Amino acid sequence: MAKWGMVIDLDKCSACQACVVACQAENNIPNSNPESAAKGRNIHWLEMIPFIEEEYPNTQMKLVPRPCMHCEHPPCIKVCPVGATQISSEGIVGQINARCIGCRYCTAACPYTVKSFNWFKPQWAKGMERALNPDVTVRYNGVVEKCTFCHHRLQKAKDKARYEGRELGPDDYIPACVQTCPSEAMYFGDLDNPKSKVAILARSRRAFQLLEDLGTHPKVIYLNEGV
Amino acid sequence: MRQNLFKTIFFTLVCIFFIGEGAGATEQPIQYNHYKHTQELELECSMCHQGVKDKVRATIPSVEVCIECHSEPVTDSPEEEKIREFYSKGEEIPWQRLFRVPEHVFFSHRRHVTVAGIECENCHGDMAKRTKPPSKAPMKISMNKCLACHRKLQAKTDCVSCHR
Amino acid sequence: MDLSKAFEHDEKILLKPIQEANRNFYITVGLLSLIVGWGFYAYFQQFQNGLGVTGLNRPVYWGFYITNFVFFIGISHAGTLISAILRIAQAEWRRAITRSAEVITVMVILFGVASILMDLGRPDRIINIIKFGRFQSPLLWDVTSITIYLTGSTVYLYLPLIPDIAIMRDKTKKRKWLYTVLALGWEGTPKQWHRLELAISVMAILVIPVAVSVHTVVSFVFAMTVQPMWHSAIFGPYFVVGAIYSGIAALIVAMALIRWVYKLDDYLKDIHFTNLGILLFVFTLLWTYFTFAEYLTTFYGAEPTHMAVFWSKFNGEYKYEFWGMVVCCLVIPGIILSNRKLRTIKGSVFASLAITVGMWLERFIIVVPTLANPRLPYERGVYHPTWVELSLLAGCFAFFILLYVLFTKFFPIVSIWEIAEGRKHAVAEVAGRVKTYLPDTYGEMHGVVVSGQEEKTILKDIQQ
Amino acid sequence: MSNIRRRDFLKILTGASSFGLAYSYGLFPNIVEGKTLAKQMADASLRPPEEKWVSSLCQQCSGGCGILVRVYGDRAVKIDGNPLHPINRGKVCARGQSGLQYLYDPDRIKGPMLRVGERGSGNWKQISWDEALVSAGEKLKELRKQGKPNSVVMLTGSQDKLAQDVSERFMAAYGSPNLVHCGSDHAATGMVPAINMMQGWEAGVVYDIEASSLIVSFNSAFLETPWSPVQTFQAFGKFRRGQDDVRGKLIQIEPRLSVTGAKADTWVPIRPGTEGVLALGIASMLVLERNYDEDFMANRTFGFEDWTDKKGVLHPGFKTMLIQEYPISRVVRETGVPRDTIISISRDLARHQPALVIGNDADGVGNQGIYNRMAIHALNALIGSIQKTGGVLSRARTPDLSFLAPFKPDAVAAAGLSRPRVDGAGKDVYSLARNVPARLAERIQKKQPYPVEALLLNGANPLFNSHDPEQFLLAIKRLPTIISFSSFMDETTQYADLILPDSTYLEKWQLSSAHTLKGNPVVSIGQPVIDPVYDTRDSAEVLMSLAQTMDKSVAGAFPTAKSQDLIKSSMKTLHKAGKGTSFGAPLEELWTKLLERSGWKVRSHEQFEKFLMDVQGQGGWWDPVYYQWEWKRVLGTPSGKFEFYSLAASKYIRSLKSMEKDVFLEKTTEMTHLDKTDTACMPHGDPGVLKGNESVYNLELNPYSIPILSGLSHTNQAWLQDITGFHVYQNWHTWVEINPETAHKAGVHNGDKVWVESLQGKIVAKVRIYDGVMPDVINLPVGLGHKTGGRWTEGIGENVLQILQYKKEPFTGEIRFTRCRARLIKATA
Repeated sequence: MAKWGMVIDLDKCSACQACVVACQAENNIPNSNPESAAKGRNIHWLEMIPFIEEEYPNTQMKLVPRPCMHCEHPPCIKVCPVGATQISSEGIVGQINARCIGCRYCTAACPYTVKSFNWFKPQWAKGMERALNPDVTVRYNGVVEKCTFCHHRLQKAKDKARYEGRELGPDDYIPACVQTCPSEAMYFGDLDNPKSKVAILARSRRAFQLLEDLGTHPKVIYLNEGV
Repeated sequence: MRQNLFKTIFFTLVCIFFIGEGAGATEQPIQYNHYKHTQELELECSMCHQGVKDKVRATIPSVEVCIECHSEPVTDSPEEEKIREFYSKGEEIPWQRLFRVPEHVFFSHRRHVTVAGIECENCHGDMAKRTKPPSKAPMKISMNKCLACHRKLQAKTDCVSCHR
Repeated sequence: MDLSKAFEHDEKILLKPIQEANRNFYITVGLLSLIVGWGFYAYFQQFQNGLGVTGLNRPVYWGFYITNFVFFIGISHAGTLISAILRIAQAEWRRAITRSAEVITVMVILFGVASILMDLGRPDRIINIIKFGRFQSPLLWDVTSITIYLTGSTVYLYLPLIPDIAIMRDKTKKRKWLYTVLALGWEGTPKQWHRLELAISVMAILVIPVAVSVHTVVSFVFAMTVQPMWHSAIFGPYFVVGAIYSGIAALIVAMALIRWVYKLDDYLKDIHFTNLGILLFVFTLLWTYFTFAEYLTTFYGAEPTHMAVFWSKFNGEYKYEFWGMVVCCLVIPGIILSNRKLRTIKGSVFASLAITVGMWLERFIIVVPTLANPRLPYERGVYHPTWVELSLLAGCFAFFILLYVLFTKFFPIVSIWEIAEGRKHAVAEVAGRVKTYLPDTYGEMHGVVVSGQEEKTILKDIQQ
Repeated sequence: MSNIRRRDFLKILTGASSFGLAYSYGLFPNIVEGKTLAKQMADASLRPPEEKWVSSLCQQCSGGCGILVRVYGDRAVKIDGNPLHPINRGKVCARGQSGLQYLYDPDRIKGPMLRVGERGSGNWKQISWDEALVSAGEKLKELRKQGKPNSVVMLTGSQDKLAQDVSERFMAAYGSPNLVHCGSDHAATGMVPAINMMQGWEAGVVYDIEASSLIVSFNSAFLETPWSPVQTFQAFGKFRRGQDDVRGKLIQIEPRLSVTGAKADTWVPIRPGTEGVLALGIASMLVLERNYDEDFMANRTFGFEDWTDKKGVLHPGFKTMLIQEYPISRVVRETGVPRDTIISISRDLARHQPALVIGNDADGVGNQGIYNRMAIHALNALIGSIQKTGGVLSRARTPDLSFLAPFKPDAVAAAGLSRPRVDGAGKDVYSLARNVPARLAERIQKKQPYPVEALLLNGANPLFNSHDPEQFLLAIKRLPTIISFSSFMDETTQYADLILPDSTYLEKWQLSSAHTLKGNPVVSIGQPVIDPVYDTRDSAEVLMSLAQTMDKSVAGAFPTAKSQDLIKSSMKTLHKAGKGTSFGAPLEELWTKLLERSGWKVRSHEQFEKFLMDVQGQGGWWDPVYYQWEWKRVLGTPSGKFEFYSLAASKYIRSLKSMEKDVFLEKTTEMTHLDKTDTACMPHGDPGVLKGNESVYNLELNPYSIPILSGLSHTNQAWLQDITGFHVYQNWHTWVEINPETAHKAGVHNGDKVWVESLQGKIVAKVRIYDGVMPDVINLPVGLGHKTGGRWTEGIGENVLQILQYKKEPFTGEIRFTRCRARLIKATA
């Protein structure tokens, strides 16, 4: 069984945020506005996070694109009282927002703060709903949502592959962020297949994970900057 | 006195229940006879529901599909005439959908019908044998039913396999 | 014959609040209802528009509601636990206070549960907890545990009420049908008494582990995550101690109010306040010990993510709340309760009020700063409650007080039969019990029978 | 009794059922699941709509990326890159992704509109296209009849090649010389004039980032405001990890730690505006340590060593100047960069080959003048990176794309065209300039050289981005006619009399000509992806239909009014050129070069129809063959060499009248050993303007473009507004980046609102304490502060350009905004 994972090469990443916008466009994430932004309520499944280290003049800024880590041991899943967030046998941590009761325990338990909550009913300005992706649900008021590695693409890819009577190829399924990444800093694939590009890169000595010591075993692996 | 109160409440609830149910009944624009088409004429389901085998969605036939056979009267049923009426007006027949999975469910017909070889009856009940359009889906589709079958056939039961 | 007169007197005094209602009562109820109504309006706003009307945000996903939840569940330990412990310990001074304590428990749990409901983004889907409940989630432990506790406490409140309800059925004219139904055909036969006492003692024993579990489980909601300053092993006992601490404080305040409003000075005496005051002081020290242990561990470990939370409490965004908590929970009660001269009714009520506020702040300080300082970099410390949250806080408190007030109008807030029982049997029983504590007396050793009168004298000597 | 009971019963029944109904009919609209949207999608599922991917062209900036748009029924639902396109190879940047928000923007102008009431009052009447075209046509015809077609001025902004060419042809046929390109005053040309001075090549250069092993970037946020974002990012990825065993090293020299700085290996903070001095300091180190490319100096450069002109006057060489004027001590003092850093950068440049020195980007707020840029570019020559793989490559010529045969203007037009331009470009002091939009306001007001009667706004918005919007407003307020083609109610369009809204790029045909970072020419075709969302029309087609209503000679210039036809004929011209191929078709570079050298024309497609089909379907044409050593083309200077001493500049200065010359030289920086005329022809440190009382205005203001919004013609896109200042957690508002030390001195805290005041004015900004800025310098982002234009841009932030100082560039008369002195005042309430 495949274990889907992502490798992000920070050395190649130019922090252009194409992935961030691609994610918004692909997954029907509602627009933010000045009010929601001021209150810290913007929804981003994928965000560019600045880690600023050291003081002037030795300032170092590390810019890290941060999707859901799709942990192998996700802290969010253990705490959900209704099973609205679960990990699939292929390692994708999904959010079933039709079942979610909006208690926000998972958001509070996630050490990476990747989950978002719909504080209001998501709104689209008149006419803008035409840009909605027909493959992805529009969420409701009061539920939690999160990065799903664009698993609707997996559903479609698998459907197509099965129908055509073949195995899922390595390029059949990639999330929107990886597809758009201009500097090709993001890789996506099967971590369980030792020959896959991601698996090879994940063994690199530059590889690290966010908050590794928590034992969450993220399936998003970063490659550090530098030689 | 108190007994009456309980009776009232009970009655009200029953009323609401039925009103609610009544609203769900669907009236089709044409009294389509599935039995005649599928059993007597032995037509394939996919002849009209053209997506069944190779598309994600089965699709409800458009008027062009009907008119292929019914451009000239085949029977003396007054219902048949309606097809040509719609066609001549250039309108689609306003069929009402009975089977509907919620928006957050990904369901592919080709995967179930072609790849897994599931019979139509498993989900659609005796639809093919109905002589009149039913007012409700002959079989209710629920997640439990999906799961029961998936477990039986040892198919995936991951939430994200179907939910999007 | 003295006794029966005393009984009559007791009944007259204790039933008075039920039979009479003056203008002040209606004003109070009216005012409280207004606040409650406002609270309902606020909730309606939230229900209709979504949780966005609150000040919550990302990453501070939990705020006032969860604070209130923890706080109210904490207060609920006032009643059942204390009364059960006192009952089991056969502390005779309990008789006048158990009822008021148990009522607090039942009423306040309702608001604990309500706070959780208010916090839900989709309250209409609450049934999912039953349909799809997963026992892996600490939140479901909470649901289970609180439900059991609520049921247990209600039964535990109801059982000792039965004889009193029977008295009201027999003595009052108002709402006779209600009391008839509720009295469950109580006749006061020895068999019934025997069964009642058995039931009460069984419940008293059962309820203690449930009560402890409830707050332990509440703490688990936080401790089971890996978040800085939540992921702590002592959170269970820490929360239980805090709960009892705030519970006793709430009880003292409630008792003082009852005593003042219904003029029950003869029933709720100084000794009750003194005893509870001493108990409160013990818990002040216990709470301080736990708090110290908790913060020292964090400080000494000095993990950066933990320290971010630590400093935001000590010296950052939440310093006023933190130091307010220290003043309210440690300094004020410490000074007042450790000093015999200050440990008067007024003093202990003041200390209790401070503790109530302080413990609310403590809950806030546990919930919010951790969320406001996540492990990954974020814009930090931005949580300001809106009018909706404040209204709902006020509404909850008002509703709680309202229910409490109404309870006192329907049922005697001091147990009539327990007082009577105390008058009838307790003195002798205690004397007998005390005797068993002592080394065998000369008389017994030598087969001399001590008369009842002599026994009393001995007892007096001992007491002095 | 029974009566009462019945009534009770009815009451309860009505009450309960009405609640039930109310609930289901949406008394609680927000708790009932997103019905309308869900329904929209479900309805489509009865018979799911056709789904297809349509290739088109991204026009969010001028980078020229090819896109594929997912079209679901009649809706465009996703934009992705066209994998065959040689510029972006299947990738798109954030701006490109956000194109759908541009297309479906609810605040677009939804149909032609006629002003009713006062100018600028915002009262409009919706009219039909027929009425609108008649109304516009009448006015233009009238002016032509009066014999003053030259009184019509058209301002163009960032447009695709098709629209631009149609505009030019229209103006020529109509008879007005006044087609003024004014994308924005500051974003004009970047490095081009400097490179033109030194290399004599106008088409500009590209930086071969991907093959380079060291990049030294001078205040050039090339990862944020690049020339062509996607290919720059792609090249950056390859620069870092794409080469065998080499990891490209990036040194970023800039006053603020930008995103590029954050991605760099070394960030060198420098005093704003002194980049040129540092570049010369590094150059002088290279010279002193003899680390420069001696071969290249000897064979391909002019003015490195001292030289004597025809008259026998001795001129100092670049080498002499460096040693005399830029000793390291001076450089350290002026730039604030430590001595060791300067030495190590110069040795890095010598050690790493190929290396690349990048100057200011095209869309910066222009901290640097032409001399600084020349100084920076001179480094490329010193290390021999001119026209070298991994160095600076000049853009190859794009073949002729003209779509229509040349035409002959009639008498009226010829007379009009012979008049001088309103902005005076191409004459006198502005002889080297093509457009001088900065002079428009003044000249229109003074009615020089003749009064302007009509203004056509075709993609330009001078009321937002010119250096003095107030003057501009005064100038245009009294104009008799203003016609706007804008699709948005921007600041200038507000004052129009007639709006003929343009379609967005996803709704019309376009053509773009761009270059890869290896210098190959690329021509992309954009086709309409969906029918226009609103009642808008392609402005090129509108111009053509306007032309057709006029005199025969004007109408004759446009035999068609369809953009698609023009593209077809344009492709025919391209096909005739017999070079290159459609995207995706293989072409062997070496073999082709061999054939071409022996005079063959290598056509990938013999048949035009097949060519057209492929080019349209795949998204465009390109020529993968690049000739690297065409020195004649690359070095088009009078000397035919790379000029450290610009002979063109010298010629220009000599051509000036003595008064003008004095004025010109007065602005030139004073040097100790160098004569002023010589200085004006050579790269040197140009500190720029820095006015203001130092004791009052105690801070230096360093403006920069917001990466995500730079190059956008329109900023009403919530997705982009949302991620503007992510490095300081700020969006939807103008922020000011302050060093913690400075903030402490000024007594301001994170999130405070402050006034930032300069001599020019003041704006409100939110304080963001940031360790990536020098003490006593504050950074202000440019790009926000629109007054109109839609809900996600109107009143969001402040227009920082308002408080900046500006300077006219020598030679071209361009306006460039510069840093200035400023101070912070706490805003109370």
